[in-house]
Amino acid sequence: MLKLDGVSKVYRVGAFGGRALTAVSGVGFEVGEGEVVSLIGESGSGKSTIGRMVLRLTRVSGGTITLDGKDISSIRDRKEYYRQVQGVFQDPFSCFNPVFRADRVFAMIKEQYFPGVGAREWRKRVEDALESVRLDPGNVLGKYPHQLSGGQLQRMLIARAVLLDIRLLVADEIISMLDASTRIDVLNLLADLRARGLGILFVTHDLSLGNYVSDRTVVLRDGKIAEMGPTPLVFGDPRHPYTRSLLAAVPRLHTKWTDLPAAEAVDDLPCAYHEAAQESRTRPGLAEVADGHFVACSGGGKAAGAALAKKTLAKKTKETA
Amino acid sequence: MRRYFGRKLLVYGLTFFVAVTVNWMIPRFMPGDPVQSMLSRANVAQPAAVEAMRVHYTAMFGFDLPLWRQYLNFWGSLLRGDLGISIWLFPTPVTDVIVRAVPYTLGLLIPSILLSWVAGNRFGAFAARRKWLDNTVLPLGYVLTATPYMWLAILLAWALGIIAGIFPVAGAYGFDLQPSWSWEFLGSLAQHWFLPFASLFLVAFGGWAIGMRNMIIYELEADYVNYLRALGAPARLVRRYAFRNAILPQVTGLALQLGVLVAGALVTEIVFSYPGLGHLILQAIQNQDFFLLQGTFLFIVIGVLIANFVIDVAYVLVDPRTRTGMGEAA
Amino acid sequence: MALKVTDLRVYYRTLRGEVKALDGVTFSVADGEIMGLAGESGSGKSTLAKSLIRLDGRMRHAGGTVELDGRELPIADDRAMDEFRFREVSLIPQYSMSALNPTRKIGKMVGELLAARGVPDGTAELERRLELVGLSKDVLGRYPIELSGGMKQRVVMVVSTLLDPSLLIADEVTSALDVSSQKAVATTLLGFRDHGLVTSMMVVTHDISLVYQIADTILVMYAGRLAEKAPAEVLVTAPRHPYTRQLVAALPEVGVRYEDRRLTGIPGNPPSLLDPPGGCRFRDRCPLAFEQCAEQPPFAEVAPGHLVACWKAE
Amino acid sequence: MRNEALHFALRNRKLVVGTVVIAVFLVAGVVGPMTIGHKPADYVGPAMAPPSGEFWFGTTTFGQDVFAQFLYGLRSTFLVGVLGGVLASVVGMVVGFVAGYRGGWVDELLTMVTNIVLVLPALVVLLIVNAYLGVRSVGVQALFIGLTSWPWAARAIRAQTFSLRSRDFVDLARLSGVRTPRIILREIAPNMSSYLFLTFILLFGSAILIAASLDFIGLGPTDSVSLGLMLNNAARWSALQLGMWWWFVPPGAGITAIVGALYVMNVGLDEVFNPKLREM
Amino acid sequence: ACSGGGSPAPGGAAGGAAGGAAAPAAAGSGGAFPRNETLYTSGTQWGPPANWNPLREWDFATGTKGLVYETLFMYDPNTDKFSPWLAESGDWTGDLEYTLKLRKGVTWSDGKPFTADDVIFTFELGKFETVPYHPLWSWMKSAAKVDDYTVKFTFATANHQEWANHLYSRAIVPKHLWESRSEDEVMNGINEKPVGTGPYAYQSHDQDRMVWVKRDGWWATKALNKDVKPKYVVDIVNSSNEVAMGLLLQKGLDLSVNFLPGIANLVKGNFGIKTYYDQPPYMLSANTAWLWFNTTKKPMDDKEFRKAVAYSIDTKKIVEGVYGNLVKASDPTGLLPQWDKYIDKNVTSQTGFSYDPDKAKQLLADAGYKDRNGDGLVEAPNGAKVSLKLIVPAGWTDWMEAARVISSSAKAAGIDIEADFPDYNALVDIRNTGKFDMVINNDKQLANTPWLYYDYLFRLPVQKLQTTTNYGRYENKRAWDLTQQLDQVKPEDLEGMKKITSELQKIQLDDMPVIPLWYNGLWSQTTNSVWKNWPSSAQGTPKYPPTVWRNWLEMGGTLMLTELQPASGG
Ligand SMILES: Nc1ncnc2c1ncn2[C@@H]1O[C@H](COP(=O)(O)OP(=O)(O)OP(=O)(O)O)[C@@H](O)[C@H]1O
Ligand SMILES: Nc1ncnc2c1ncn2[C@@H]1O[C@H](COP(=O)(O)OP(=O)(O)OP(=O)(O)O)[C@@H](O)[C@H]1O
Ligand SMILES: [Mg+2]
Ligand SMILES: [Mg+2]
Repeated sequence: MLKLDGVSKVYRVGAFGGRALTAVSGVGFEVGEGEVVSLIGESGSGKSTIGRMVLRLTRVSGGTITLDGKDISSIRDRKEYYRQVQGVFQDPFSCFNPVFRADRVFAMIKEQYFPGVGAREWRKRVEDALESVRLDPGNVLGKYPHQLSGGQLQRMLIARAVLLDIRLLVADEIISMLDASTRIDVLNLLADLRARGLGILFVTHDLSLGNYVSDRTVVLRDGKIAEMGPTPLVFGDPRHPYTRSLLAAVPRLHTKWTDLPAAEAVDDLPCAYHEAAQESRTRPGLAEVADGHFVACSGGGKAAGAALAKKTLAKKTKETA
Repeated sequence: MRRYFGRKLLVYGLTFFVAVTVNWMIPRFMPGDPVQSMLSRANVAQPAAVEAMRVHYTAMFGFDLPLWRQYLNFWGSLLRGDLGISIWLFPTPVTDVIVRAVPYTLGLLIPSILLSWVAGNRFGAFAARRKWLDNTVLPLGYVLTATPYMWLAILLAWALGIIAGIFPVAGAYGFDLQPSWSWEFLGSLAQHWFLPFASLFLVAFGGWAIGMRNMIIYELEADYVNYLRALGAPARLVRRYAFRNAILPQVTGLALQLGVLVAGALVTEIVFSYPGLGHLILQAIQNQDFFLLQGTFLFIVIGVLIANFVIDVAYVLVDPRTRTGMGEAA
Repeated sequence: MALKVTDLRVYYRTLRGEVKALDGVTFSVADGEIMGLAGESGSGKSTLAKSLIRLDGRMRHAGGTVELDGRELPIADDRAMDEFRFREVSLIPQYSMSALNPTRKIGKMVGELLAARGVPDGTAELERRLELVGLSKDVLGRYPIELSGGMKQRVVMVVSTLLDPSLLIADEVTSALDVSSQKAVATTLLGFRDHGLVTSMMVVTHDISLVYQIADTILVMYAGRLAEKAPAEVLVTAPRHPYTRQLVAALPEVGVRYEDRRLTGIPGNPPSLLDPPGGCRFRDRCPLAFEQCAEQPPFAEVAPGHLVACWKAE
Repeated sequence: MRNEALHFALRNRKLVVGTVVIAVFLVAGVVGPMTIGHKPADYVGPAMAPPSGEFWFGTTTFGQDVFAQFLYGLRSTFLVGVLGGVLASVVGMVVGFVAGYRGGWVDELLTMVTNIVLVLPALVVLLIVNAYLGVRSVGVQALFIGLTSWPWAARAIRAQTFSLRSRDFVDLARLSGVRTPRIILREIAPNMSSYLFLTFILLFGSAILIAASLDFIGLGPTDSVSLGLMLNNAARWSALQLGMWWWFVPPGAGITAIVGALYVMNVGLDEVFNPKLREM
Repeated sequence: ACSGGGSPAPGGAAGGAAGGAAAPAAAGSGGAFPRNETLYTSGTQWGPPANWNPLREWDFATGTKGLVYETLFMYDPNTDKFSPWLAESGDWTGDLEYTLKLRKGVTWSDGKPFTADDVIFTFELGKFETVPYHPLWSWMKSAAKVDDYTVKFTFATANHQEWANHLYSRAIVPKHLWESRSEDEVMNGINEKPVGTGPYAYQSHDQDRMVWVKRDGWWATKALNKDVKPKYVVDIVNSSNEVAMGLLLQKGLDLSVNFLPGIANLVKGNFGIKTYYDQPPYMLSANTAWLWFNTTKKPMDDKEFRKAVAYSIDTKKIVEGVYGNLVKASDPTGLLPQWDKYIDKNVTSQTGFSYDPDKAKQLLADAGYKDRNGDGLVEAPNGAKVSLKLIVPAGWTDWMEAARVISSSAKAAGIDIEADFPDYNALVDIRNTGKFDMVINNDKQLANTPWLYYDYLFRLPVQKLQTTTNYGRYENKRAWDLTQQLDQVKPEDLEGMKKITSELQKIQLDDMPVIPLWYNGLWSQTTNSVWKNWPSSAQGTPKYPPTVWRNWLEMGGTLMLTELQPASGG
C-alpha cells in the first residue's frame, strides 16, 4: 500500500544555515494493508522525519513515497490524502489546542470531511469510536485537554483517526509519555485496529514495545536502514551489530545487563552484507539474508565491521543522543 | 556564514533601496511646488521678477525634468555622494547641512539610548521580584514611559531652566562662546546638552526598566535557575545569570526601538532648540525641501539599518542558542 | 541510616484547594542504597524528590520530618536548606536538557557555581569526573547548546555529584532517552555509587525494568502515598501490593508478542488528590478490594526490607 | 481555566487600577463632551482665567474652556489610540502570522517589508496622506499611525507563531484538512490571545504617544481637538511661561495617565494570564 | 565631543580675513563674547545661516543688509523722511533723469574706496533676469558715471514712488569683488566673506547663531558721528516663539522680534520686558492682514456679497480675543497708521465699513441672498448653496484662531464660511493658481509709499499664476491705471498723491475686492538688563523701528544700534 523508495531528507542547520544535515538517506520499505511496521532506532536516527514525510508535513528531498503506486506529492487534494492516511504524534498534550475543549479534534474532522452528517448521527459515531478505544464518552467529551490524562488524550487521537476510516496510521512514539499500564492499553488498541485491516507505521525507540505489536521491523541508524525484516527474524536473529547492541541495551525484567554476554562477543560478528551472496543484494545497500530479512553493511569487510561496531559502542557510552 | 551574510546583506540592500525610493517619492507627491513657496516667502514684489526666478530655480533643481529622469539623476548623484542642494537653506549643499547637524543629534541620541538602555536594564533587573521596589518605584517607570517626550521636555525646561535657572533652555552651547577645547566651552556644551538628554533618557529609561523587569521575572522561572537554586547557588549568582539571559531580547528590542527614539529626539530637539537633525527635518517638511528631506531620511535610514544589522549579527554571536538555528532546505 | 522520612506531607496550593500530592509518607534509605521510586504518573514521585531539596513557591510543607545522616533537614526553610543543598542532598533534575545556563560556557558556569559555594578550585576534580563518564574535558569550553542531550545529561550528573552528596536524587533522568543512552546513563549512576561519589541515591522513574537494572530497592507510590517498598528482585518477582502486581504485569518482555500473550493495563483512573477519598486510595481499581479497604492500611513490613500498604498483603 | 483568570484578574491590583483609570477617562471622553454646552473652541469665558468652579481647568489665552477641550481631546485621543491600535494590530498580526507560519521566502519578503516600514520615518507617511487629503483628521492620523507602527508587533507575533507552528496541534489541524488561513485564525491565534491583547494594548498606548508627538510638531489634525494639539497650542502660546499651567499640564498629564494606565494594565494582564507570574 | 571639533562653516575663525581690519578680539578663536559688549537678538532667522548674499533678500543671514551691506539712503517710516546714507544727496535733475551724489571717504571693509562704479555695478546687476530688481530695467534706461562720486540715472518712465523705494532698498555691493561673478554666482552664491561698507563684519556662525563683530573705521563714525555700541551682535536662530520667550525670560536675549503671544502680560508684570508702547497695541504696526476674495468664483464675484462679509467680521474680537490687543484693527482702507495722511476721511466716512451684523444681513437680503432651507445660512439668489472656505496655513495659530472668529461671526450673519487649514505649501499652490475661496495674506510690509499697497491690490494683467499680487484676480482697469499714475507722482507731492489715493480708496471700498482686517505689529520686545535706550513711545527715547527684521535695518534698525547704551556705567 505505502511504499518508500530511496527517500532522503536534507536539513539546513548551523548558525547561519550553512551546514547540510542528512536526516534520512535512501530509505526504502513498504507498509502493507493490515500490517504493522515498526521503525526503531536511537534518537535522531530520522524516524520522526520519515513519519512526517509520509504525512506530508515535511517535504521530501529525494526519492519518492507512493500510496497505491501514486506519488503522494502529486496528490493535489491533501484532504483526499488525509482521508486515507493519518497520524498520531508522540506528545498527546501538545496535540490538543489548550484553549479549546479536547473534542474539538472531532469537530474539525466533521467540518472538513463530514459536513453533511447530522449532529445526532455524528455524536453517535464519535461515541462509537471512543468506545472502540475503550474510553467512556461521558467522561472525556466536553473536557479541556488539561483535565484529561495523557493516556486518555492519546486514545482520543486514535479515535479521531478511526473516525475517518483510514487505511494507514503513522504512530510516532505514541507511548513514550505514558506509564506502563496505559501503554499496554494503547498498544492493544493498535493491535485491534490492525486486525481490521489498518496499516500502521509504528515509530518507537522502545524495542520491547516494537516487538510486541509489529509484523515487520525497520532498524534505522543515522538515517539509513541498518536492518529490516519480519519482527521475529530481526529480534530473534539480529544480523547487524547495531541491532544487536540496541537489543543488548534494552532493560529487561529478571535479567540484569550485567548478566548478559559481554559486548565483545557482538564485535566478532562478520559483516552480514558482505558475507551474503552477490545476488541477494536485491536492494541498494541491503542484502537479503533470509526471506524478507535485509541487512546493511556494518562497515566494510569483517574486520572493519567489527572495529566499527566496537567504535559505535564506545561512542555510545561516550556520547549519546 | 558567508551564505548567511550574503543573504542578510542582500536583504538589507533591498530594504535600503526600497526605503530610499519611497523617501524620494513621498515629497514629490505633496501638493504645492517648493520653488513657488520659496519665492512666496521671498516676498519679491514684481510678478515678472518672480516668474523669471521661478523658471530659473525650477530648472536648477531639475523639477522640469520628467519624474523618471529625476529619479535616475537622484540615484546617480547619490552614488557620487551628492545629496543635492537644500532649497530651504539655499545654496548650502544638503551634505553640509547634515554634517553640521549630525554631531549634535548623535551626541544626544547615542548617550541617551545607550545610557537609558544600560541603566534601565540594571534598574529593572534590580527591581524585579523585590516587592517593595516593584510596588513603589516601578510605577514611576510606567509613568515615565507613558510621558509624551515634549511634555516632559517643556516641563523640565521650564522648571529647571526658567524657574530654577540652572540650565539653559536653548542652543547647543552658550551663545557667548565659540567652539574651542576650553573647559568653559566643554562645560557649556554639557550644560546645554543635559536637559534634552535628560528628557530623552528618562522616557526611555522607564521603558527599558519595565521591559527588563518582566524579562527577568520570566527568566527567574527558567529551568536552569531552578537547577542552580536546587544546588544552593546564592541569589546573586542566579540574578546575574538571569540578567545576562534577559538582556538578549532587550538587545533586539533596542534595534526595534531605534526608530522611535529618533523620532523622540526630533521632538526634543525642537523643544530645546537644539541644533540637530530634528529641527532640520521639521523645517524641511514645512519648506518642502525635497533634497534636505531626502538627505536627512537617508541618514536616518542608513543609521537605523546599520544599527539593526550590527545588532542582528551581534545577537547571533552573543547568544550561542541562535547558532544552531534550524531551517528547512528548500 | 542515611535518609529517614517520617510522615511527610507536602501540599500544592491551588485555587480550588490544596492538592495533597504527598500525604504522609514514611520510609528510609540506607547508606549505599540505591532506591528506585516508581509509580503512575501523578502519584507524587517528583513532589517527593523536590521536597527533599527545594520546595517551589506553590508547595507547602504540611507536616512530617526529613532526617539526613541524623540531622534534620529544614525543608520548609529555603535559606537554611542552602547549606545542605549540593553538599548533602543533590539533584539531577528531570529537565537536564535545559538545566544549564544556555549563555554560559559550561566550565565557567560550574566554576562560578563552585566559587559561590565556597569551593574555589574544583576544576581538576571536575575534569577527572568528566572522564569518568566518558566526556573529554573540552566540553567545559562549550556552550550547552553544542552538546547532545546525552552529553548534557551526563554533564549535569557530574555537576550535581561534584561535592559528594550523601543523597542524590535523580528525577526521570532517562525517560527522554533512547535505549542505548538509557543504559549508559543508568550505568553511570551505578558507577557513582560504586566509586563512592554519593552515599545513597533515589532514582525516580516510571520505567520499572530500567530501575530494576540498577536499584537495590524499589519504592512504589500511588496517589500521594506509598504502596510498596522491597528489594528490587523481590519487587519484580514477587510483588505483594495489587497495584504493583498489575504494574509489573503490564510490562512487556523483550520477545513477548501481541499474538503470543496479550498484556493488560490497569483499568480506571487514580483518584483526585484535591480531595482524596479516605482509606486505601487504590480501592476503586483494586480487584481484591473489600470492606476493610475503607480504612487506610499501614505501610507495614511483611518481610525483612519489604514494606506494603495493603490489608491483603501477607 | 476561564474563571481562574477572572479570579486572578480581580485580585491583581495593577490590572484593577489600570482598568479603573482607563474607564474613568474613557467615560469622561465619551460622555463628558455631551455634558458641556459649548464647543471646545468657543470663546466662553474670560481670557487666561485660572481654574475655578465655573471653568474647572481654567481658560486659555482666548477664553476657551480648557476642561471642555480636555474632554473633547480625550475623545479624539482615545479614538486615535483605538483606531491606530486596531489597525496596527491587524496589520502586525497578519504580517506576523503569515511570515511566521509560512516561513521561507514569504517570511523573508515580509521581514523585508517590516524592516522598510521600521526604518521609514513615520512622518513621511503622514506627508503623503496629508498631500492626498489636504485636511488632516483624527481618523487620518490614526490610519497612518496604524500603518506605520506595526513592525515590532509583527516581529513579535512572528516569533510566537514560529514556535507555535511546530506544535503538534497545528500539524493535526493540517492532517484534518484545514486550510492555512483557518489554521492561523482558529488554532494559532487563540493560543496567543492574551499575547495579542497585550500587543494591542501596547500599540494603543504608542499610537496615543505618536499622535501627541505629531500634534506637537504641527502635523496634528486640522479639524478637531486632541490632547496633543492642546499641548501644542499651550506651548505655542507660551502657557507655562505666562503662568497658565492649567492649560499646559492637563493634556500632558492626561496622556501620561492613559498610556501609563495602559502599560500597568498590560503588566497586570501578563501576570493574570501567565501562571508563572502570578503571586500566590 | 559632539561639536567641539565641528568648526563652524567656511568662515570659522577667519572673521579677520572676511573683514580685513575686523574682529581683533575674536582673532584668537574660542574667545567669549563679553556679555556687556554683546547684543543678543532673535526672531528673524528660522534656520542655520545659509548665505550672506545681499541680493537674496529673503534668506540671507540677518544683518547681511544693514550691518554689512548698506543702502544709499535710509528711510524712516515714522517721520516719512529719507536720510542720505551712502549717498550724500540725490535729485531729479530732469523729468527722466536722476542724479546721485555719493558720500566721500567711505571704504569697503577690505580697505578699497566706495565709488560710483560700485553703485552703477549694483544697479546693473539687475540686468540679470533672475535678480529680483530686474523689472527696474524695464523703465530705467541707464546708470552712468559722471565722476567717481556722481551717478546719473536716466529713465524711460519716471516711476518716482518706485524709484524712491529702490533708493533705500538696494544694498550696494563692491564691484571689485563681484564683477567677475557669473549670473549664477551673483544670485546663488553664498558670498561667504561678505565685504561691505557697514559697521559690522562676519565673525562666525553655527547651526543656531550668527555672530557679527563691529569693525573699525566705519565711515559713519566720522561722517555722522554715529557709532554702533554693541561690539558683537549675536543673532540666535529660532526654533519656536516659545523658546524665544524662554530666552527672553532668562535674560539671554536683548531683543526678540518674534511674535510672542501673551507678551502683554509680561510687559505689565514685573519681568523687565518692554515693548514700543507700554499699552495696547504695544507694537508699532508693520503690515496689514487682508482677507482676499477669489473674485472669479461665485458668489465672491458679487461685490454686495463681499461687502456683507466685510460687515459681518467682528474684528474687535480678533484684536482682543486672539491677540490680546497686541494688534490694532485696520482702517477700512487698510493703509497703515504711518500712511494715515493718504486716507481720504470723506471717502471712508461714507463708504467705510465696520462690524455690523445687521447691516450685513441687510446687504445680503437686498442682494437676494436668502435662507431658503431654514438652516440659518443664506443661499445664493439662484438658490445655490453658499459654502465657502477661508484658508490660512496650518500651524499659524494666531491666524487660525482669527479665521475661526471670522467663520463664526460670518455664520452669525448667515454666511457659511468655514475655516480651513492646509499646509503652507499647499496653500501657496491653491492661492497662486486661484483655486481658493478666501485667503488671508499680509505679504506687503510698511514702506515709503502706499503705491506698493495699491500695486498689491490692483495689479494687472491677471496671470495664470498670481504669485505676489492681486491674489483675488480682481480686474479693474481703472484702478490699475490709477495705481500706475500714482507711481509717477513725486513723493514730495502729497496733494497729487492724495488725489489719486482718494479715488483708489473709493473704488476699493465700493468694490471691496479685499477686506483689511488688522495691522500686524512690528513684533519687538526688549530687555534692559544689558542695553538700554531702546526705541519706545516714551519721551526722550529713539523712535526708530526697534527691529532687526530683514529689510528693516535700512528703515532705521541700524540707527537703533547707534542709540543703544550699556545698561551699567552709561
Ligand atoms: N526541522 C529540522 N531542521 C533541522 N534538522 C532537523 C529538523 N528536524 C529534525 N532534524 C534533525 O534530523 C535528524 C533526525 O531527526 P528525527 O526527529 O527524525 O529523529 P528521531 O529518530 O525521530 O529522533 P527521536 O527519537 O528523538 O524522536 C536529527 O538529527 C534532527 O536534529
Ligand atoms: N504546581 C502544582 N500545582 C498543583 N498541583 C500540582 C502541581 N504540581 C504537581 N501537582 C499535582 O501533584 C500530584 C503529584 O505530582 P508529581 O509531579 O509529583 O507526580 P509524578 O509522580 O512525578 O508524575 P510524573 O510521572 O508524571 O512526573 C499530581 O496529581 C499533580 O497533578
Ligand atoms: Mg514527575
Ligand atoms: Mg439655508
